[in-house]
Amino acid sequence: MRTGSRLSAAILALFLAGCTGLPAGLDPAGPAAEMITGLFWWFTAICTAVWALVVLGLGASLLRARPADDGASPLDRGSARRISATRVVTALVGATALVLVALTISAFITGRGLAQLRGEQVRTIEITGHQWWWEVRYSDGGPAETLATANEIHVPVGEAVRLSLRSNDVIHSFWIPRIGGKQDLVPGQVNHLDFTIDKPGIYRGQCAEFCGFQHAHMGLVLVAHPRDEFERWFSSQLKPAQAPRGAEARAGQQAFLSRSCVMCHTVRGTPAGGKIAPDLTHIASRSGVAANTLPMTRGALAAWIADPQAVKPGAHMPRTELDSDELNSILAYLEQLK
Amino acid sequence: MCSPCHKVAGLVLLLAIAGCEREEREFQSPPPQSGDAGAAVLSTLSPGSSAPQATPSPTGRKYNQNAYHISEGKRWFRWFNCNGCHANGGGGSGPALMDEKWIYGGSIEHIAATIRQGRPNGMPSFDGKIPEQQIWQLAAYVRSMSGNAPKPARPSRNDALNPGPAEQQRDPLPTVGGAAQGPR
Amino acid sequence: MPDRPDLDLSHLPTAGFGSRSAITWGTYGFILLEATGFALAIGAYFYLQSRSSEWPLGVIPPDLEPGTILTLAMLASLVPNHFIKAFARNHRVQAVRLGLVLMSVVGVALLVIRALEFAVLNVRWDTNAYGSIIWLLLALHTLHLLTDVADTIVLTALIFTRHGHKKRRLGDVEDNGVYWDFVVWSWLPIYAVIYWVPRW
Amino acid sequence: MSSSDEGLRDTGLDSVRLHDWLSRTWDHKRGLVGWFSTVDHKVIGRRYIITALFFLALGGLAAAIMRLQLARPENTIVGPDLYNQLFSMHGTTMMFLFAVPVMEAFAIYLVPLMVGTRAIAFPRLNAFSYYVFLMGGLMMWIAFAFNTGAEAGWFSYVPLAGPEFSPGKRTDFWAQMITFTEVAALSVAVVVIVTVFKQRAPGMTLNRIPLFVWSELVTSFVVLFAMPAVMMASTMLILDRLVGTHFFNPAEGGDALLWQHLFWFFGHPEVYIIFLPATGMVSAILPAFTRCPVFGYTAIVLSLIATGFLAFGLWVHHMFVAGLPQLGSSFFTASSMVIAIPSGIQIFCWIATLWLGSPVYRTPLLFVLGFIVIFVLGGLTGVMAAAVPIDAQIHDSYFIVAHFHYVLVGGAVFPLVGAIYYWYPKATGRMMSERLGRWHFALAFITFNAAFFPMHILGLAGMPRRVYTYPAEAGWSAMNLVVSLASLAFAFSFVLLAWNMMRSLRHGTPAGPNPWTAGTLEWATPSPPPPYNFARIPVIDNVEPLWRGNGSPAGEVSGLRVDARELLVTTLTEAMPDLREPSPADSIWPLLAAVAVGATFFGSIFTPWAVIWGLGPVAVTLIGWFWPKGAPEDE
Repeated sequence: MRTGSRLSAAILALFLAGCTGLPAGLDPAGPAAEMITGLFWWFTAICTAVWALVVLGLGASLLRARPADDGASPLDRGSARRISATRVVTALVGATALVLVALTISAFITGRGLAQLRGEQVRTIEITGHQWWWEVRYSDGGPAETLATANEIHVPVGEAVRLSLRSNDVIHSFWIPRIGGKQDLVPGQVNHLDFTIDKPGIYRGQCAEFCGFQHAHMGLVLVAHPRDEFERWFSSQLKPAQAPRGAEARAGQQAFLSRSCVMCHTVRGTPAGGKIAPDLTHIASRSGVAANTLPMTRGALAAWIADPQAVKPGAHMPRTELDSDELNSILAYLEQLK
Repeated sequence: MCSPCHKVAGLVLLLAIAGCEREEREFQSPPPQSGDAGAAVLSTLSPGSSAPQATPSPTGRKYNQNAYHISEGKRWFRWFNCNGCHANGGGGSGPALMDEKWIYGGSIEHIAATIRQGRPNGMPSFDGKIPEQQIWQLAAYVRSMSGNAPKPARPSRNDALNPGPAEQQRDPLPTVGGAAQGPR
Repeated sequence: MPDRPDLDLSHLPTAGFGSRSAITWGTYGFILLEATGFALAIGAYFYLQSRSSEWPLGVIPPDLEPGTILTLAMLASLVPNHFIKAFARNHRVQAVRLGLVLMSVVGVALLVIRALEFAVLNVRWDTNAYGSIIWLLLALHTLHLLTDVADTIVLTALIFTRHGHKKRRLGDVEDNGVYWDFVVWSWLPIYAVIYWVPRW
Repeated sequence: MSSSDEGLRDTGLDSVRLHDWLSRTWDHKRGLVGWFSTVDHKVIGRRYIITALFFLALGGLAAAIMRLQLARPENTIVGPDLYNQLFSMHGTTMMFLFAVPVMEAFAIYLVPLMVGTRAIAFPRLNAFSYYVFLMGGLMMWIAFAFNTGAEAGWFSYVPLAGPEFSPGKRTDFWAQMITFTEVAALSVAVVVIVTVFKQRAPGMTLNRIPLFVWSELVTSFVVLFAMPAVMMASTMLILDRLVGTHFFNPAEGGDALLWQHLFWFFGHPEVYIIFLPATGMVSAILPAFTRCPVFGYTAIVLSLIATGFLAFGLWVHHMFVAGLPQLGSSFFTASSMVIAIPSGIQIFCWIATLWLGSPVYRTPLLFVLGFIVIFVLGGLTGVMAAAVPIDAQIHDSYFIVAHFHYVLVGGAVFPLVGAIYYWYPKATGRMMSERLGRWHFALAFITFNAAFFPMHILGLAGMPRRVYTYPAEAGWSAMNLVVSLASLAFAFSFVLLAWNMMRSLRHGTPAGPNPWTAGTLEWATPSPPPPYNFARIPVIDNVEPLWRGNGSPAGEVSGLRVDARELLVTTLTEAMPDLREPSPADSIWPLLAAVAVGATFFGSIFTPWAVIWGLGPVAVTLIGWFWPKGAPEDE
């Protein structure tokens, strides 16, 4: 099983030569993804072998030497060899069944293994899917320790994490290939996804279930930190937003609170408390804007705020009629929201 | 060809055009044209039938006919907590929106103006807070609450607790009071 | 110019009853697919029930009287229906005519009772999912009831014309009777689901 | 009832007079009314095939535009609104307006010929089904032209397709198109079943039924049990949208997954509704080009039946990541694995046939060989997808797009194209160009793999389905460009097919009744077949009746009427002659009934009252349809 997997891994790697290493789905970052990847290679090895054998058999049947046509009726053709053909076909069907049994059992074993991975001491993170962004809430530690952010999940390395997945509108699907499988977010029910991450790093994913106009731009990022770094991140995120420093940023805060922004967004520590769009309290600490459609740079942020519909047509963030001073001041303000 | 054929062909064409107008998903409104919104913006702040007649504007017509705009309006209505005062259109501290009475005019231009400018006795002004396109979408939705939008364009029920029949199921009510009827 | 062995079939009859006839198999085919539809609707009912903590959702179950009367009347109609099928097979045209008139009247009466049933469901289709599914079940069956009653009435008219004596028309009478049996028997599980499941 | 003396019989008529009489009785009238009144299964079947191929072209066009858009990252050829409509129209068209109808169309055309009867059972119902199908398909594409195309995918998951998130009438048109095509498909299923059950030529016992006919029979049963599920689902959807029911509204006791259960209870068998007839085509083509009966007839028949049953036990594998209980998923993993066995049996039997026979490499056989290579790969990735842990990774990614295109294009379209090359001479009397056919095959085989194999890797690299664009940083750009170029070339291969079909209509070499010296009954009659199919109904004693010594069936029937449409009805299992039943004459009423039904369905997109208003016209047209007109067939 192992050798076969390695062999087919090598074959597939050849296919991918020229690309930047293995595809994300086959580059596991934790035990769950590792088990899935192992099963994937095992299945791939077996299936590749089966396919090759079938094609070889097909080729052999076409190319085999045939006796000259004896002029007999086609109805009698090959009747002499039919018995041996019956034996071969029966044996092949039996072999197929055995292979399938083996594959089914290995799928069950992996499934059971995945279920056992779930640690007892887990950190639960609530993920709510919205058209077209991800709401992320940490509420394990009671009201004082509750944290809301968006489109970016931070977890400590080596700690069991359980996502509880809900949807606020339509069905979405949570998928970060390198941490393992996906799970749908279905309105009216709560689904769960368990995983642990081994290596610190940044893992990208995006919504996998068609959810409307901006299904293509519903990205999310998972950041795995060492434990202490995570704690630092967490406590800094718990703080309310910084007060604006400098005249421009202060003007920006005023503009933020008097224009459309305030209708939907929350900035903790200010009167802005909209609940229908991402929490912006620490937006400048995040790595992307517009559900990771654009990188977090001043230019990208400006493009997004000035004309969201050009970046994500159909998204629910409207274009606001800001003049350039307002826009610049709002940018200055948001950039301070680390 | 016979004249009934022409009529049928004309009807089909009309249906088709109505279909196009109804189904367009216009994410980005073109910059507002002068005179479009202007006529209604200047309507009076006082209730009564003395309100100036709003000229039916192409903008109003466009929003009024379009299923996507109306459904977006329904979304803003919920998100911006219009329900707080106009509970599901049935009224509370603010007036009911699903009946035929319009204090400040029932045309889409009037409703847009009401949202934009606010009205005495509690209706705040959302000018600058709600962008122009969203105001029109809200206004189109508010009209659809009393059935004043083409039936196929009116929203159906939400995936939520539903207090009563959806906008699509309501019978159109005439607009009474305020200014005369806006474009249908 | 038969140059091959010849199978002379000129003696074969031109119409047959039951499974000998192609039309009956067509009827069976439609019964099968409609029964599947009923089964799926009932499955959807139980699925929705399983997803809800209370059932029926905040309303009282439908009143029993009209539905039960209809059920009994439908079961009773199986008797004349059975005799009509037998008369058709035996080519007793007068008896078939009388029977079909009776079945048409019964059918119309049943439709009237069915209308009353809708009135006592005690829930609207747009109240909640429970209301939606029982309206769907009842409407689905009503569609079949209506179809077969209309079919019976047309057939009654037809059988009083000169076509009434043709063996093929009597075959149609038999197929209509088979379909009526289906309409009655398929009602029983739906009746149980609409009226008795919410009372458990 | 013993012999009746009514009517003129064929006994003793010479072949010229026999042809005259039968033509007069069975041919349809000229002129527009005649054109719309015909119930000839060959005419209807031809229309069905051409219409389905027309929809194939439209669906392919939609795919081509999508691939143009995806050729480069952050492309702006089409926006999300149009892209969503395009992929919804593509999937819907390919499944509902192309694949299922074309497979049924082949049954309509071929099954009566292959079982040796003069007409299909319930020919008016058959004609009706065509018009309903045509109206449903045209309705959806005309709606699309007016910016009202389906936008929630061919699967239309709620709540996205529900009243709140899909405003306007787009999804209503989709849901009602489903009703149209399902009415058509269910009608055809009944028609095919009864034709096979009751109209087989004398001697065609169950174990002499051609495998293609078996496959269409099993398919028809699968249709009977599967299609009601999607009709139920689409009815619920349209009720939710139109009259405010709550089937899928969790806040009022409904459930979003109810849609998925109902849809996939249909949706998975749907795959087999498309695939089983294709296997029948393979089993029909192979003997003709290996000069050897298909190896393992009984095993293949049992495999078809087993597949038909198992098809209903797999639907949950489309919902492995929807959050269902673990235990249920395990069952569906096992059943999804098990269904590989009957497919495997068929593959092995076909390879054994090739091994036993002497292959003649003509275009139809090339497509069958291409089918085996491609389909086995698609089947094996299906086995991978059946494992819950693997599915959790590849579900809704491009890996799945690759998988089902391998299964559906490789498993159904390749045999279908082979079948077109194979039966084209029968339907038109002329051969298609072999040279062009070989070019077509080479191009299609290479570009298909080039277009769809890289999608496996794209999926593993994290590219989800149904995205209208993707960022350049994702690293998917190069492979998407390859996919786009190859898929455009693949689309071009169908232009070759169309060109070949059109050109051969005039310039093809005349075919004669049996150009491939094949063994089944459709080749026992001239090409194209006369309106009455067979001058005399054959009697058979073999599964390949034309492969007896002199190349003709064992015997023939006499004593049937020639002055009225009369069919020979035989018994279910043994196919013993039993009745001489009349077959309905041409009639305009099926068209009128279809128009009435279509208007009702169309109206109910806008108002539930349309159902009530429609009852009258529908009833009138149905009475017109069934009321005897005094024709000899009515007596």
